[in-house]
Amino acid sequence: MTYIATYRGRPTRVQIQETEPGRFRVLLGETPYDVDFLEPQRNILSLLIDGQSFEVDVDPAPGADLYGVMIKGDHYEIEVVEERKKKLSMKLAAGAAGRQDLKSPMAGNVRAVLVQPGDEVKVGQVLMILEAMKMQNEIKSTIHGTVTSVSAREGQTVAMGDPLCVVEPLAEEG
Amino acid sequence: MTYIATYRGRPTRVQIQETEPGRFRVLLGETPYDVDFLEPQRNILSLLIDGQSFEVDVDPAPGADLYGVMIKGDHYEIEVVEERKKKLSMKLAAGAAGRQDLKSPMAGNVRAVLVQPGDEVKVGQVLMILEAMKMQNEIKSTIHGTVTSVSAREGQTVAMGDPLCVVEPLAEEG
Amino acid sequence: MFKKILIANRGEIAIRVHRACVELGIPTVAIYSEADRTALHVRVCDEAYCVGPAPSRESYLNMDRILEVARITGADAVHPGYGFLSENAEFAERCAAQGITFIGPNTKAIRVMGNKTTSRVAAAEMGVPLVPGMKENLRDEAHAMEWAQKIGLPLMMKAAAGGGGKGMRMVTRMEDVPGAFRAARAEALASFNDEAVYLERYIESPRHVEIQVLGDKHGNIVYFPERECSIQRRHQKVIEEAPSTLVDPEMRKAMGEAAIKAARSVDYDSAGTVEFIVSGKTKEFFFLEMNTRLQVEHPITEMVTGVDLCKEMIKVAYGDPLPFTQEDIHLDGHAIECRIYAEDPDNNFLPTPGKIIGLRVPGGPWVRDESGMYEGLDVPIHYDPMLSKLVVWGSTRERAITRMLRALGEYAVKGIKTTIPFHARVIGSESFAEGDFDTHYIDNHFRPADAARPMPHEDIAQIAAAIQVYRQDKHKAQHMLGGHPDRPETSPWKQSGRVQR
Amino acid sequence: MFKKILIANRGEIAIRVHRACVELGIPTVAIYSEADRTALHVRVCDEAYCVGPAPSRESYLNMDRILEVARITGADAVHPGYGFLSENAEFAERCAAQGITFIGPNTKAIRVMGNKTTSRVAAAEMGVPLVPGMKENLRDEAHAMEWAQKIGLPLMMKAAAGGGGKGMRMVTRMEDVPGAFRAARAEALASFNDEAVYLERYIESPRHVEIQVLGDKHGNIVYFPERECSIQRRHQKVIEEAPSTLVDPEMRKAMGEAAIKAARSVDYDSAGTVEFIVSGKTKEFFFLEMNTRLQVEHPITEMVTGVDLCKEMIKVAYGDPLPFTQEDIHLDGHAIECRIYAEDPDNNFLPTPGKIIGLRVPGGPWVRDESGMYEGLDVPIHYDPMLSKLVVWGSTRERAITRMLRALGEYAVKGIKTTIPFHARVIGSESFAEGDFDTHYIDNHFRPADAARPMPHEDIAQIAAAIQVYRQDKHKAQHMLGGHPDRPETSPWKQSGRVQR
Repeated sequence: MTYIATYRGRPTRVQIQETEPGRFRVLLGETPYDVDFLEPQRNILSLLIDGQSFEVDVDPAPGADLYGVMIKGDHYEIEVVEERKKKLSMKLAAGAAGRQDLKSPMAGNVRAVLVQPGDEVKVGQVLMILEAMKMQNEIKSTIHGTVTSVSAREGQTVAMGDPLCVVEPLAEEG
Repeated sequence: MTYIATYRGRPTRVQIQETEPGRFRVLLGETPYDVDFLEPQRNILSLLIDGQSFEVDVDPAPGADLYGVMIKGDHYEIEVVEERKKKLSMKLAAGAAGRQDLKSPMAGNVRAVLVQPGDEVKVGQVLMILEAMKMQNEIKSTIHGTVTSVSAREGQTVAMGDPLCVVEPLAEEG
Repeated sequence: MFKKILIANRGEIAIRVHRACVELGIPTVAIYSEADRTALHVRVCDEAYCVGPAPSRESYLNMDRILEVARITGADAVHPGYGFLSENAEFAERCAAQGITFIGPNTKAIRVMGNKTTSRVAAAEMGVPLVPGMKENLRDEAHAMEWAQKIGLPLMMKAAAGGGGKGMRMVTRMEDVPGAFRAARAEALASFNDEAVYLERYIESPRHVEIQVLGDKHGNIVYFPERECSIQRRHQKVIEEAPSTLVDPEMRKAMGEAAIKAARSVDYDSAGTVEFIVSGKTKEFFFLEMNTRLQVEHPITEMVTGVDLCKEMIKVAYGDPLPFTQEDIHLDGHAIECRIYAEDPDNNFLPTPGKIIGLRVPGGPWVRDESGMYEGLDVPIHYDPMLSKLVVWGSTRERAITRMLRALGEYAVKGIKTTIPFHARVIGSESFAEGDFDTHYIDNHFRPADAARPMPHEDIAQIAAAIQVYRQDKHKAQHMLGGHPDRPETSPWKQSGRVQR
Repeated sequence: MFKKILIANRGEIAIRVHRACVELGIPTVAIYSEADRTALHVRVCDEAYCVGPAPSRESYLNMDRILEVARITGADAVHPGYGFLSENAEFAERCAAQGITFIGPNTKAIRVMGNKTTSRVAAAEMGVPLVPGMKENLRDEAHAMEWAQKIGLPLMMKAAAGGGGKGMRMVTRMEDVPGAFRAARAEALASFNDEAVYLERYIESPRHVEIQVLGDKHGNIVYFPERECSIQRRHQKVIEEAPSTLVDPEMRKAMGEAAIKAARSVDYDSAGTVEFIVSGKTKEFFFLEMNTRLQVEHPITEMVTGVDLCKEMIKVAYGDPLPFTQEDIHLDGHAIECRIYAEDPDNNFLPTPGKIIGLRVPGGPWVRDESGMYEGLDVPIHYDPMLSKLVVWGSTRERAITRMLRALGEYAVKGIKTTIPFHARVIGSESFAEGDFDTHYIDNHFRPADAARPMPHEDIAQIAAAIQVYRQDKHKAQHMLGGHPDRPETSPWKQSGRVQR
């Protein structure tokens, strides 16, 4: 099977072949790896590669192709998609380039909604305030654009990943 | 639903009614209990009964109606069977009273088999020796009887619960 | 000794108090909010009662209900932990009126030390040095300008009822004084329902150093070696250590004796902490405030002295005299504590409530985990995000640092992000090893931009994630065809089948 | 310091050594048998190599393969832990020949102390008291009778190469001497491939007390406060504590100095333990043997002295001089260790290999868990059943006892039975609290019949089991009808669905 693994925006082709149970031959880009693979606890993996032992936590994000991977305390966000699907999704994404589809970065309460559809917002402008665990957290725009829709309501409880609002880039920046 | 819970050979009738999610009305013999029930980790239960908090581990034995229950460090072996089924199984058991159907009490290797079909054995006589974790363990007969079949072979690896041999009681003891 | 103790708190401190009670042979009563039925303290205490809905005001601050539970259960003492009702004089009085011992100091001490202005007056009267500033509250903008010129720049505008960095404003230019006055006042009103603010000198290279004290009901008070609490983020302590790299034996003795003076000013008769601000430049120390409760970071003092503060606090509340004198308290080695929060350090420390689906805690020599976590816990959104305190001891500071790094590396919390990797970066940094820092250290050294730092194992991460996807795809395909996974023993389907039969 | 250390062991001691290496900044290489691919040490070490099939002889004792791994990985030192190759002089020599440091004493020390007869001669020459007995091996039955009459009853017949209670026979009547000689000889041959046995006086109310020593390559040797190891079952230590309730400061000094004499007899230059048998009646102590390795129970000595023995052992092996002298070693408080085995205490201590499906380890103040366990581990049938060592410290023995009881109560291992409840019964007993016991204590006080003791919560146990069955029955019914469980968040089906999507 061939996948595209994307880390920090850089996609890499990953070919995987299971040579015997628990043993994998992996081609990451051009580099070959022989992997002795074990999952002793769910989503806690033990990989032996050329004698090197790695304990790897893999957290699949619900409803996405994203994986939060933890190795020796460092955190990596990796997207893994089958090569054929990836090609398809890249075409789709091209149509909506630059559009900012804001989702809640955490579970919490919507304390304040500071914009409404039609508003022009600047980079760094606070769009809404979420509260969780006694902390208030500002949700800011990362682009200069126009608010086209607002899904969050004040007082509402949101889960991580819930849609908050959409900002379309202004023409001069698209 | 009504069950028969058996502890140390003493059966007790247990009636269970779920009054709301997580709340149970239990009649144990003649004694009523209101139980606030939660299973925060699989088979680790939190019970609140009249304000008293109990953390209870429940280990279902594979392939049996037996439950190993741990409360504050003490271990209880409880058999739970639906009332109707229990009546049935008691009738069946009556036919084979006294028969000793020896099963392996642990995973291990059969180091020595000291009896063969037809042998007469005394109470406490060593029937076979199992080895695990560098320890040798003697399997003894709990009755005076005749060996009718031997399933274990020397050198064999057995799992917990695997049959070892069967001893039928001698007539004068039946 | 007490017959039964009600623990009026949640999280790790409820567990800490429960453990002390178990070791003393005292049964415990837990209280919990509707959001906390799954919390560990509910499971481990001997009894547990729900005291109201999720918001603290209706549950953990609900005095009527808590006192009713104490009455029903026959608890003869209440341990308030920290936060919630721990520094509430009214609650302490209501306990007393009901014949229940409040495990904390006398109510006068709570009242006087609970207010920054009255506490400063009390400390000053005993000759404890204060930061140059005023001992009254500001009346208006003109009054603020007058005092600003008297004390001199830089200045700090502070809320009298404050705490946790709220209602504080630094002022470096005279023309900013009126605006800072208005802003601090508004924030103080909103945060504490009390608009009183005052001015004092701003200390350069400030370090936050505090002294643990312990008094009994017979007039004995002792102090313990200092705790260094300068490693803060948003004015919240993040890492604490004992002793401080700044303090030598003479200074330790001087600070300890000053702390005892402050404690004596209110006849202190429990565990408490006198906080000082120390100039990293001049080593002068000044009284900041006194916390009339068991402090979050008390374990590091326990580790360097061998004294179980939580247990001793319960015993003195019962009326026992202190079992040791000042001469018996010795400083041995070095201890560090990391506060582990449910926050994403690579995403501006956003809170990360959610379910803990995997947990492996560090162990081995001189590692102490003070935690309210367990595998399966759903961390609620309603309360403080602190999950646990990781504490280590070492014979030297250097050994404590390497041990903390080792323990952080072993700590695996799955399902939610935590500040564990952030701690590893701070504790592992050269600047921390040098021990030369002040309260601005985190802001100056650890910018959010560090989230983009290069990572050493991106190849392994990509391989691991891709193999997981491959195995799932294969499993799904086999499942559809009615086949079996290749490694049945590691499949969750199989496992749940085994357990549930 | 060493560049890379190969850890030639498994289980908790491999983890202990790895932790010391991490704190010293030394990368580690694990070895494992085919049965141990899932073991924790394989996962946490920096590198890991399979050295053969499950049987120890073909893997953990496979010198060729282990030395090959050392060569391939460039390890410049090997830590053998305890057991396996830790007291194998041939292995130490082969390491040296390959230019690799064996982290242990010189090979002469291993050889001399590895044999009971030569070790007794060495100790006696230095003036260390021996149990009245013979310094040679028995030739035949007549020789045995002759010596039996010379020493007097009661007697102990022992294997020269023995250990762990194998090849030992107590003799209380002269006519039993020939039979005991034949039996002990046969057992010695079978167990150690060496039929040499000898006779000595049997000590009444015997206590097993041992002294930890630590030497460097520069002629310095220090001793540590004693460990009391009398709580044994089948001649295997079960519970250890430091200090001993029998030993006072003078006796401690006398035993320590005797231990140093024994160590000096072989120019001891590592961590080691001198074991004494002490008469509970007369307080006389006699040299038993010297173990030339890091001992299982070393953590209790660490807890009462603050010295990291595992780390110091590595440093002296590298050639560092001891960083402290005898005067720097102080006894502070009390420590207890419980060895937790995969055995069923209510079923004649039968081994219980199997999968650990749930784990919650104790935490909080002064609790130390030295474990090779994790949730999901399949405990193999091939090796020693020790799962972990639970260690606590307290300022007094009484506090250490209450703390151990608390910690045992928190320790939850699911899926396999362990000796945790047995430890709770022993530690919680009045006879243990009195501290007046000998090596027969467990046999005399804790009969298997105690398994039938009354249990306080049989009603709760029946209710809990019945509700679980009720919920499963209901779940099954709903599942068949296509419905959903009533509490989806606690259902394993839902959970595996969530994680796997």
